[in-house]
Amino acid sequence: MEYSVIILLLPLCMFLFLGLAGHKLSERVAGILGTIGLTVTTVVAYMVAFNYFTMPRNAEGVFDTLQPINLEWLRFTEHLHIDLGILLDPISVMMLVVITTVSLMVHIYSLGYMHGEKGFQRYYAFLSLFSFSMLGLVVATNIFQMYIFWELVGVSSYLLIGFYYTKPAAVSASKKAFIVTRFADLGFLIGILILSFFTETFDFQTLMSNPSSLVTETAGMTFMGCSVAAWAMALIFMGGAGKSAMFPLHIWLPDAMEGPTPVSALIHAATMVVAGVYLVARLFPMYCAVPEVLELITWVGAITALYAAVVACVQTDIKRVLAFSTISQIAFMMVALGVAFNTDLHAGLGYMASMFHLFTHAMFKALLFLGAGCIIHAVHSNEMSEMGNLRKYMPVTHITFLIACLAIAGIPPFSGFFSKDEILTAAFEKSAFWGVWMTAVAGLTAFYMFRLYYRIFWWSKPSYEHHTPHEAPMSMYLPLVFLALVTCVAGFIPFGEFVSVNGEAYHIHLDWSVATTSIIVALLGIALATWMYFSENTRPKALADKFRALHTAAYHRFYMDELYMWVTHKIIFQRICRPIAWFDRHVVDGTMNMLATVTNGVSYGIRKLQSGYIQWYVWVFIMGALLIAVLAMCF
Amino acid sequence: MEIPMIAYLVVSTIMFFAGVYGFITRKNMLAMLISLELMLNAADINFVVFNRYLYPEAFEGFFFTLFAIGIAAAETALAIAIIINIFRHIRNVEVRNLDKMKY
Amino acid sequence: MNFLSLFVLIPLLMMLGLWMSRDMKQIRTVAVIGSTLLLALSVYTLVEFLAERAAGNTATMLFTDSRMWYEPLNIHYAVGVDGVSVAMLLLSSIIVFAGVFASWKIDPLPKEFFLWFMLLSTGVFGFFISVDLFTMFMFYEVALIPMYLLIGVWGSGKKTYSAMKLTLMLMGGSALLMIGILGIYYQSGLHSMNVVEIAENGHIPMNWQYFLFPMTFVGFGVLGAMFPFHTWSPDGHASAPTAVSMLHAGVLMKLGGYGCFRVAIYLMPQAATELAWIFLILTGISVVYGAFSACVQTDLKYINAYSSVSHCGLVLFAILMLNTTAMTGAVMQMLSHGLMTALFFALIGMIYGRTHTRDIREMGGLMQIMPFLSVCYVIAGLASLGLPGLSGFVAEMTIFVGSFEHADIFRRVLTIVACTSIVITAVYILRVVGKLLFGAVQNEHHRELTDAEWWERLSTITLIVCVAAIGCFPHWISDLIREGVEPITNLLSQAL
Amino acid sequence: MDYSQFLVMRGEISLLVVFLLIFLIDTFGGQKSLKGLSVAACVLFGLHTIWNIIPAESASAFGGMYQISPIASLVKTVLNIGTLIVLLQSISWVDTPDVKLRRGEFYELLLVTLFGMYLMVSSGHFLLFFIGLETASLPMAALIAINKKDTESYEAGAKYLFTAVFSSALFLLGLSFLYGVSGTLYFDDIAVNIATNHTPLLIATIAFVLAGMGFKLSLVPFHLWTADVYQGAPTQVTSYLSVISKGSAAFALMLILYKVFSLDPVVWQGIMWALIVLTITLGNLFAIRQKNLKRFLAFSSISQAGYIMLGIIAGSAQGMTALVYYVLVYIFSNLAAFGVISSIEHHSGKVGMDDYNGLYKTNPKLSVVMMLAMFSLAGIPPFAGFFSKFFIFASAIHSGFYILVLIALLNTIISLYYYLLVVKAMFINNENEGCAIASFRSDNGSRVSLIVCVAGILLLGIASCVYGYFTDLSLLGI
Repeated sequence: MEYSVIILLLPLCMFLFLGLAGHKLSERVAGILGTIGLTVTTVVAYMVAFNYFTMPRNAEGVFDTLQPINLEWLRFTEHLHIDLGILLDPISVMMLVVITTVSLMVHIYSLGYMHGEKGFQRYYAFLSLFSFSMLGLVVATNIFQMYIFWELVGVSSYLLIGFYYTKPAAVSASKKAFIVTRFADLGFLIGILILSFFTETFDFQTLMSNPSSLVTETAGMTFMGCSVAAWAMALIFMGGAGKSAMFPLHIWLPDAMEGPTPVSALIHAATMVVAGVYLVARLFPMYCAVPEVLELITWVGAITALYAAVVACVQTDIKRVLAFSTISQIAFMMVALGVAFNTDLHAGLGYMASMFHLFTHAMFKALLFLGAGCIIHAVHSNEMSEMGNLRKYMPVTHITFLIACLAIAGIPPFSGFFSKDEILTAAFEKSAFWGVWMTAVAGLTAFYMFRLYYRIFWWSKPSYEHHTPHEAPMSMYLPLVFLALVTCVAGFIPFGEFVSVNGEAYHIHLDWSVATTSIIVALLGIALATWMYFSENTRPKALADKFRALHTAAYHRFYMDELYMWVTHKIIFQRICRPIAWFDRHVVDGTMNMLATVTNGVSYGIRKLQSGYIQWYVWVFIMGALLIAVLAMCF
Repeated sequence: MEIPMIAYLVVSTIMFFAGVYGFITRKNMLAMLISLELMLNAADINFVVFNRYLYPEAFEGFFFTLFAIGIAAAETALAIAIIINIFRHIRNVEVRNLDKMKY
Repeated sequence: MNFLSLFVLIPLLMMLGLWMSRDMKQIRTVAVIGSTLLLALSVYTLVEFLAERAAGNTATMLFTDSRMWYEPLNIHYAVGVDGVSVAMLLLSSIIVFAGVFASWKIDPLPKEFFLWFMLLSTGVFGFFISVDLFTMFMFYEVALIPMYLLIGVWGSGKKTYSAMKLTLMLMGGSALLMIGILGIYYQSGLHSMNVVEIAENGHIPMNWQYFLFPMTFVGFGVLGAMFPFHTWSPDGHASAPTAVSMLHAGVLMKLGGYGCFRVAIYLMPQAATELAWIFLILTGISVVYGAFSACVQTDLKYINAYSSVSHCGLVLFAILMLNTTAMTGAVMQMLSHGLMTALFFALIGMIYGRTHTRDIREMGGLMQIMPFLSVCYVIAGLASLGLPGLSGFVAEMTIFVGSFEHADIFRRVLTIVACTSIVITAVYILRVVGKLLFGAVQNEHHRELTDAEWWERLSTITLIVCVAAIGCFPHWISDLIREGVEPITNLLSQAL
Repeated sequence: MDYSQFLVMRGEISLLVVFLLIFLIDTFGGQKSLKGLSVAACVLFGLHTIWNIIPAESASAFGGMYQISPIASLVKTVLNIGTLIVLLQSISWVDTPDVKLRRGEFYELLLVTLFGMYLMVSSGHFLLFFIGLETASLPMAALIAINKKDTESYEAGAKYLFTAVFSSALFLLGLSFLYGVSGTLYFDDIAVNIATNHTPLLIATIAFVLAGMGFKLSLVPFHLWTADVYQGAPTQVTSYLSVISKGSAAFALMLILYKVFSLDPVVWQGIMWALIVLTITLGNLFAIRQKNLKRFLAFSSISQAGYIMLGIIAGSAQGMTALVYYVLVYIFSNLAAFGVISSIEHHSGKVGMDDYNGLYKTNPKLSVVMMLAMFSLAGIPPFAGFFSKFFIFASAIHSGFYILVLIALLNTIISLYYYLLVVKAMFINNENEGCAIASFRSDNGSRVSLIVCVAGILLLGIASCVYGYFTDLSLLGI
């Protein structure tokens, strides 16, 4: 399937073209060009997916892993070399579909949303850059290629978050996002170094062919109590955790909402933030070889899920709510991977589940964000307090948004229900503890989503006297409708047929005990939300007052940002950078200057030798001569 | 009765360092000049004595002494000339006045 | 006559031409023609070199030519290039080319400026082509001295102080170097100054190596901004005029790395393996140290100077890892740092020329005022924080992978420490970009300022293209360098 | 006695001829011919230089009292070149009212001192050597004090004379001991005789001889007269003193040490080691703070003497070559500097370093020459100074004086500092209001001399043949 290279090249060319010549084009032309480019990419991606999944399975009943292209890019040693290529296997193909779809929707949507914005062309150039890097990331044939595109998505997200570069908030948000993820990538890099040193390869297929190679190579080697293999995989996971905004590296994601809303939909909801999940899934067999790391992943995921859900319950900025819900949902996927303890078809259910959830979540979360975009577009504000009763004004948005909310809350027959159900099943299979935990979080999810929904579309009727909100233009609500449809039907895709932990076909069957509990919990959550937010009342306030401490803490995201601020500014800047700079100027440089000063001082001190009196000169003369004579005699 | 060589050498050495001492301590340039003469002549005495006592077969030392004396004379003449010139300007021959240039 | 000698000849002829030229126009013509010729020549060298290698010529040095110069001491004027020097020549000519355009409107005394500038480049080129210790050392000092007047006359700020400091410190380095070179000459027992000869047949006694290696390494290390001998660099760069900062940070500091690599390690591999750890610690310090210091600077040039300390520290660090990959990475880092730091200084010079301040607290929102320069600055920044697709990434990754090849925990930990610099780099680069280019316009007077002129565009675009070229297609350059590095690593493996 | 022996003294004789001719013109020539005296002197001396340009073969005359070797006659040629340059530079100076009347004496005394140096460098016997030494130094005192009206001039003269005589007295004492120890004053015989007995007396001798020569070379601690004398003497005389007499003394010292004390170099190498370190370091330290350029160059020349000594301490043919080469380069560099100083002093009467501020704006050519001279003195490539320094260091390293060379090299940093101060004044500093040196056109004599110097500075290093030639000659033995 060599033609799959088009999927990468087209967005790249589009980026270069728009980036270099964009400012010469008119907005509309640039936008249309970008969209067309991506449409073609999407079509190609679908063709690839179709051809791939209609391929006959091989002897083990697995879809072959294809490498249509793999070129050596940079050679380090005879074993280690970075290749650039395309790897097609179930998950990468699935990701191709997801990314292209959402990206296309966002391209179309942005035609309306970004209309008239300064730097429209630049915006499309960056979108193409992002699509290119994200696609490159998922089809990476080796871990270093993945790292390369990993960095590229980081940068394009930096550029897009900071799109409104005159807004200080946006600038600092973009900076934060980049640096936090960069810090995580440091772990990723070191992980790669360790991994590649022991396994002597970057290549995924070689790695997968013998997943336990790392463990065997590093047998017996430990560092600070943990085995080196565990260190390597944990550090790699750290990279993933950074991109996927796992606790405690999540702090950049909420701020990233400073970017244009479609960008949030594309990057910070659907695609880039799931890269971490994808990374873990990609290396899943190796993670299975080091169960302690899987344990770690589960814990991180579970804590993140709970934390984000709780915080989401009290945020008032609708995009923040969505951001935290995103974090929570990705945590679900992480947990799913964590609880899948080995690669046999049944025990590895969580793998399939998380991929499935990744797929569905991408759709409905993009839908939510785009919907939120429409609302913001209409109300010109992110604050809930500015909203309410919007269902009258924007019916399409309302319906699609409701569908998405039901999906994420896990109400059948919407897609979210199926995927989340699989996750919960997997969790329960690992242990009841995780199962209960995640179910509770699911309940919270339902609650805060409907809180959001009611606050936007019902609640009271604030006075829109200055202007009445109106439905978004067609370019904006068409994507909504499309995504809503997908959300409705996606659940019925036989996902397990395509993607499963070891590639063999897996028939999804609902575990009704789990399903019913989760539905009930979800309904409870919704009910509570309805009770509190259906129409304007004082219950929320009363409740907030009741749990004042919890509420404020949650409202301030449990002071994580403050903590980071303190560490970076008070510790790193004040306690490390400044002293070092001072040391450099005053000690190191001071020494050099001191040498000069001393020399000068000496030359001033001895000037009296040149007294100007002959007799002194002669005195020195004779003394010198005699001294020399005496010394020479001594030696 | 033969005077031992060492006696001459002692004398000459004393002369030399007397010259040095004088040169360093005298305020008057003429006195310094005289001290210089002492030093030169001390060296000359050495030559003569060594020649006479140690190497009587050749006259190298004697000749050297003659030349040295001649040179000493020339040097004195020159020194006197300069001292006179100095006297013309500053009306005395105090060496401590020669300190315009220092440090 | 070997065509490599043209690298020395052309600048000299340019100096002649400049000396005879009357007005600004002629001066510029001479400068442009000359630098273009140099660029063409270095490209030609590259092509010829690759052709030779393709033809299977496996000699250590190609295009060698050796003329007896000082019979009694057996000093030759000996030239020759291997992969590394070809890369360096390419770098130098690119930066000279860009530098000429960056100093298009130099004032006062344009003629003298270009004269000194060309003397400087003569030294640089001569250093890179020569394989004879004496000529190498001579060209090295030829390259150092013009700095004094270039900074002193055309510089800004406390220029005389920094110029003097820079010159004296570098001279201190070359004093140690001279001892080293003479020692090598007399101890190798060959009565030869030819580097290759000494490396292949010379036997410097071990006890002498212990004395001579530090001399040579520190001697070059001073120019390579090795901690704690780097303090000339911030002041020097801050005061130097644009083109000089470009050439100095871009090429001259590379003389240090190249020298350590070509003289210190190549000729004394045993001592290198024995003593590497000391200098590894020092360079490791300067990598992190420079980055941290850069975080709190407010003067654009200081920020860059410190980042140069960090990056050049990485070069020496990698050289001291003494294996093929790391050394290849080191040379690539020289290339990439040379290009991007030159780009940085060019841009800073252009911005300074407009705003007349380098204090980031007094500037802001330049993106709205001078988009071209700002975009270039962002690109330079991304290159410097190691964005894939730009040169920095390739070099750094090669270095890290190479350095990690060592099995001992000491080097591993140092490598990891060095890795952290990529995060710190990101911090200070984004800090500058955020403060300087984004946000609201700080000073309303800046609104009238204009964007880049054509010559400025030309010089920046040249550099950007090269940075991107290395970043996107690193394969050929790394192979080119590797084959230059291999002889040295072979010697090292014998030494072990 | 056959008079053909005199033919060996070709150089001395032709010098004497020049001297006599000038003497005749001076005494019997009318006022008119006196005008042309300076030019005549240059022409005659130029002829003399060319006449002696081909080095003589090794030979000895008068029973080995006078010995000539190729390298020695090469040294004479080097001195000739230097003297010629000095004469060129002094053309305009001798017409100034103060020295106008004593114009002739200037040339005569100058040539006599040169004659003395000739004797020093080619003597085989201490008598001749001593005569040469005195002939070289006594008229020098007269030269220094030649400007009767100038108080600094006679003060300098007095200081020089008294110190000179004192040192020669010490030298004489040393010689007397040597005579006592060895029983002869022929260099070669002494070397043979003292080989057997190492008395403390001998060591004292070495010390005193070194002291006597150290005076002429102005080695620390025998250097204190230098600064005052250089400052007080007329610039032309200063330049002559700083290069010619230093150069000859350096070679003469080497002659003695190699020929007389060659058999146990360890003793004098130890002494020299200390002397060199002291000389270079103190010279530099004093030079840093000098504001008067003549005084400044005095101290710089002290430290340069230290570098020259490195060639002696090496104690090898290579060292000899390096030394002579160094002297040659040093002559060109230093005379370039002095040429600029003297012509500026001649036109504006300024010798302060601060007066040179912004000189490049007014007198670009002169300041470029000055800069070249400074770079060459500091040993910056591609100027000749770099090569001479390199070779002299190489010779010292070859004999194993690593630490000594390291100290010397670290001192070059200090020296670079103060040489750069001059460059800074001329190129970087802004001219001081009002009292800036006006631009002028210096006279032809100094122009020619400066051109020669610059040519020397630029070409000596690149043209390796010079050094090769010196090596060939020095390999023929001293």
